[in-house]
Amino acid sequence: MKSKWIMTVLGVALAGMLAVGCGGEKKEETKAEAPKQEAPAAKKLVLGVAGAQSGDLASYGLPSVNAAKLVAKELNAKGGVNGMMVEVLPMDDQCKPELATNAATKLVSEKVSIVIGHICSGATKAALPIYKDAKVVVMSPSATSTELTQSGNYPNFFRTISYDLIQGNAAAGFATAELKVKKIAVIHDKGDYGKGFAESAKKAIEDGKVAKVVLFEGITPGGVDYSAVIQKIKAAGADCVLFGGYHPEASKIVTQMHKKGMKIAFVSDDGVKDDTFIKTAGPDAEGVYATGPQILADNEVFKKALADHQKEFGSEPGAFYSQAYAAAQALLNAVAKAGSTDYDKVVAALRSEYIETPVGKIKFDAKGDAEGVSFSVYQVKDGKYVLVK
Amino acid sequence: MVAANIIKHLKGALIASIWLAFLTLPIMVIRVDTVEKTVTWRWMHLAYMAVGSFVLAFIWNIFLERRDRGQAKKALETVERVSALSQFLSDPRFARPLMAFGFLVAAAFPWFFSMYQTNILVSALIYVVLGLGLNITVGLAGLLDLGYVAFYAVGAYTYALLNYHFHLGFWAVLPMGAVMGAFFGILLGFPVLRLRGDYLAIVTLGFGQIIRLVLENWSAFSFGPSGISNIDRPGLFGITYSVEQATTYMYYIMLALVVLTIFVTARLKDSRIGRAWLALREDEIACQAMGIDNTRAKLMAFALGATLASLMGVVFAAKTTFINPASFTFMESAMILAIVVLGGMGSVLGVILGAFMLMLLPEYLRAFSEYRMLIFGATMVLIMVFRPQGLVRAKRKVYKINTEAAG
Amino acid sequence: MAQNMNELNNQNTVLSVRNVSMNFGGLRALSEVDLDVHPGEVVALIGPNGAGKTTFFNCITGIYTPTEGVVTAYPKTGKPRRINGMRTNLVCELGMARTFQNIRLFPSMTALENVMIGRHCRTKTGILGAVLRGSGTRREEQEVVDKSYEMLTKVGLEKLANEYSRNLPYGAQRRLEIARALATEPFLLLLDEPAAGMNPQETEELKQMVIRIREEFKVSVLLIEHDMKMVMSLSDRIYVMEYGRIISTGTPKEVSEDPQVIRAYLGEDDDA
Amino acid sequence: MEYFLQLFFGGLSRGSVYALIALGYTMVYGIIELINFAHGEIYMIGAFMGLIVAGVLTALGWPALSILAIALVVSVLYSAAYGYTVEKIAYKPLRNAPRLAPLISAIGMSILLQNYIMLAQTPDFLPFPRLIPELEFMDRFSNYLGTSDMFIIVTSLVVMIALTFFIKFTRMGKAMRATAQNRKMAMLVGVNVDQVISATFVIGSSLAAVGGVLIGAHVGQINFAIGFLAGIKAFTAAVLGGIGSIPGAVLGGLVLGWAESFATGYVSSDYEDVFAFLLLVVILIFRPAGLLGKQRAQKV
Repeated sequence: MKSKWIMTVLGVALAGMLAVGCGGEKKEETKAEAPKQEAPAAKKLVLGVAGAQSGDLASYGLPSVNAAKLVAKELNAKGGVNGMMVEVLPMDDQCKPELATNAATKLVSEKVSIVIGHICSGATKAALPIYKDAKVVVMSPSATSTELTQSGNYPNFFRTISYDLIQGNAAAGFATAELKVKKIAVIHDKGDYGKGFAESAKKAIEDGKVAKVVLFEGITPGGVDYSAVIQKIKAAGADCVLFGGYHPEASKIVTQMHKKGMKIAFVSDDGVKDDTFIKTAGPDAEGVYATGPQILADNEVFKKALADHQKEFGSEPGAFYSQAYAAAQALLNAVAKAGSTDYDKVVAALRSEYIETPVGKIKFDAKGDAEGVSFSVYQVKDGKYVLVK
Repeated sequence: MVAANIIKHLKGALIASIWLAFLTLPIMVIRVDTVEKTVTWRWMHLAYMAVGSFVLAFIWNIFLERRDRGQAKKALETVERVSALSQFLSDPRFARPLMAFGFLVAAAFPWFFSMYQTNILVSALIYVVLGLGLNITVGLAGLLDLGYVAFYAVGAYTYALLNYHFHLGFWAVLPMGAVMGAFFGILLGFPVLRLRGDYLAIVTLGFGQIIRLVLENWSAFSFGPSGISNIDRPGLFGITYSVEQATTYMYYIMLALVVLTIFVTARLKDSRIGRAWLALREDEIACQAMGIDNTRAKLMAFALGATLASLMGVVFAAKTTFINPASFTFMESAMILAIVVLGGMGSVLGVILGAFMLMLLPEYLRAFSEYRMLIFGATMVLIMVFRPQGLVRAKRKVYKINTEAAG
Repeated sequence: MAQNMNELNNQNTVLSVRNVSMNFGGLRALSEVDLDVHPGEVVALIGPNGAGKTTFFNCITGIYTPTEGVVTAYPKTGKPRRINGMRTNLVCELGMARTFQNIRLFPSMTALENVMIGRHCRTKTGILGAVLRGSGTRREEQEVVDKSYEMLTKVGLEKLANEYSRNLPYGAQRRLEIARALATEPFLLLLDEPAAGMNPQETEELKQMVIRIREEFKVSVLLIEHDMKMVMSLSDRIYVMEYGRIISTGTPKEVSEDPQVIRAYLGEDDDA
Repeated sequence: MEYFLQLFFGGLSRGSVYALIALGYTMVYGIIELINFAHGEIYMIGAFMGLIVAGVLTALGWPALSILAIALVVSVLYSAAYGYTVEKIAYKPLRNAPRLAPLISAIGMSILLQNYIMLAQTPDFLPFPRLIPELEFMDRFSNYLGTSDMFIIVTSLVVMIALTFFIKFTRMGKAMRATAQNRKMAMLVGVNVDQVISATFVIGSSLAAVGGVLIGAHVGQINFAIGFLAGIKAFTAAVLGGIGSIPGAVLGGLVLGWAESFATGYVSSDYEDVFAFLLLVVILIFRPAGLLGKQRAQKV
């Protein structure tokens, strides 16, 4: 009899969860809002960090949470921004558009006015209309889809990473002009980042008319074996592989190419310019080219950001850490310069005020792309990425 | 005796916690870096794990024993008992006012809660309809469909593409989406309906993947992985409105669609067609031997489920204003299936509860940030273990017989 | 001689089976079976376990397609139809309804609903009709309920109408299967061991029930049964099957005196 | 021809990876008829265990081959323990539940285990040491097959043969077959079904661990999410070959590998999975019980 009751109670509890959950949430919200309404610039400045923080893409989203926390901690130690303590509010979207809209409405409902995110271009595209409507300034460390800034649809959007078109052009230009290769196989991972890069690169190569695209194919990410596509590259007679995607696939392809005795040039994108790539590909990483934002070896902010992460979390930072660090700095600096979180003032500050970041001294152009992020090509030499151009 | 029992459970919990501590030892404690050749030991984690699992195992054992005792008791009784909850819910005296109250709360919701709450509730409502649709295929007709999300994608892309190329509005595409869903349901249904059980499951899974892969790769048609953005929200007599108002509007559209779907499925469940589906689920051979055209019944279930999914796809595209193939992965199909099974196969109320749970739980677990999916997974296991037939058990209609006419 | 008689009776037949064989790979489960059922007749098919009786049922109800031979059904209205290879549901719609040796009810449906399934092929509400539930649908639905309830009354299960069929006692489940088959308005009822697992009293009741049903619904009955007492007193004619062949046919008396049958059964069947 | 052979061996290598995971999968699947989504996760945990052991031993400076051996043993033991525990927690209490209930708790378990590894270890990809040494005589074939490919193919075949013998001739194997055919009947004739199912999970999980370590070493990197795709592919391979059939799992894996490889080589890798699934659909339509599954007549 007892068990019956427990089941019933459980059932009722679950059924009531919605109501209770909503009620509880609501109360918290009003609590959170109340002090803000009384004195708008009183206590804290919330910095939303949205992106994939769980699920299989979590490794691209979690580093930006760490970056934001570190920047916030540093500023708070100096007395905060405009006298407000910075608080980081992570918001998971698993890189899924529908969850991104949930995350965005949640941030908007919490009256957050500055957001770092989202990580994936797709999720960003889904969330931006919501932020735009609520006049929230959004800055992504990693969404590279060209149309996000170039279409002019989202005046509230900024980014600290260069977009597909530039990256693709840079990689294609490097391959044709510097490496002087004639037959290029363009491979991508079917994702919006990788394919966007690959398509831009393909277009640039075709427009350049110096080299030919002999193969354009997508591989299935997460696969254990890419030998078929490698044989195809070989059969096409390519003398260079241009890969759009992330480092796990890149390292598998490079390793397997080398196993098959193929030693042609491998040029890739920012998703591969990551130390994890060198670790996973090991000796096979040697000689691989990757484009990425220029980080001068003597960039003090970069060194400091790296050291802080090592100290705080005891590990090397992950993907897009520098960009996220830069975004956090830029956003908080803009709020400080603007003197408030007023949308127009913050946007104006972002467009006018330079700031030293791990990715260089930057400000933003009218479309939202960072000025001062110069693009370079790196090569792995002795287990390190070294600037070649 | 109670004390002895508690000691027994404590002992059990101790053993379980030692076992779990042993089990999780390497993964919780050791972190290696094979490149730098360093090893980090984190012994504190082990202590947390041991204490945590001790408490959890203790509670687990007690509840499991209760459950089993309850089941054993039930096995002895020939007449099935109905839980107090479902008895309460099925009693028209309580059910009617409760439903009216529920509807009132639902109708007033956006006026009292924030846009975020409304927004996630719209998501949950979309999944209610998806769950009810899949419930027809899996819960009623017993066809395990692991590629259900394909039809969702069909609807979403139908709207997105028609909107992009021909600027067709939401209301114009909604019925077209339904037709497309039914069409694809029948198209994909035909070759696979000969298969049974898990073979059907893997083939539907395959079809689901195929549709997603085609959307991903056929860029000229679907814009590939970068997706389609700036899809129009539903029109409202040409009035422009803010995102917040759009959310409210969307909410009412969804509420209406949910009510419609509940109405349709409830009616179907106790109709000639619904009974045929149920018979099909229970015993295919007997079902056909009793004069039911299995192929027809299966196709109908498949097509109807697909229609609802496709409708929801249209709504989804209009709600998020952006779609790409990443929204239509296998995991999504698995989630919808989980809604159906967790809620209670074949039960409309159960599916609604299941959808609310699985869609709202991750949102309300946001406070746990990185632990939320861990808790979510654990909750799924727990509910299944403690309520294997789902939150609400499906019940068959009790017919009142007009004995005079029959006699 | 017997062959000639059967041919003469053609107009007077509900089911005629000619020369039917069934092979599973190399195994010959049925070979050259001939069998006839006349209107209003109760015909029994007996034989030792594994003789191929249930396979024969499966062959004439469309579950298996016979390797050779012709099965013809003669519905009350309409033309005779060759039914080997026809889909099971169409065979049922034609008017041949069966029960199963190992009861195959729909366990999580109520007894009444089980019978209502039998009405499926005699009704026609579609999805749209079911959703809109217009007056036509409601009338049809009421008719289904009434008719199904009537069938339950015929087999004495009216009190258990709203019980889940999985909760019914064994004997009641067997009777429910018969009610379900009757609901399809058959001209020929195929019963596969209806008395299996019943005690003598239940068997006697079942026998009376079959007799009643035959009178009332004017159906013919083809019956597989092991209970010799029941077979002998109920059947008009008996076919005896062994190793997939018909080894004897005739009235109960003729069959029980056939030396071949005695040999086949000697010591093999306790009921004999 | 050269190109064809390259694709053939590429497919063989890829297929044998699928086969190795599918072997464990088909065992569990054959006996409890559960699409065990957590199997991929056990494979992933096996890989992590291998990595941890290898990491510790590398830090201590052991030679590569002995590391491989010890990593395999420890990983097998631990994964078996995980498999056993998962069964006890998520499936055993659901033995008499509706058929789909364990499927959902399997999905829940899969989410739980993934996030557990992600939180306890890292969300990032980790390099997996190349534990399989390059054998010199394999250099000649490097265009077709590497040493690690060879290793995996041989392991799959050895495991397949060993399992077949185990199932055919040992007492436990016979009990497993009995349980797979009819659990109630097996119980009636005195088979301890609980024990048999536990044993199945232990063996299946051990095989997953072998796969995890070898494939981890072959591919060179792992993270917490690798189990999902592996699980789907293994499931596909197991069904393609015929549920519960041990040689079928290997054949199914190979056919899947070849289908993908040739589709990539002659059509486009954009659609390799599409071809793989289309092949699956076509095969199941013509042979509804898989390639080597028993085509049973319906029992009525």
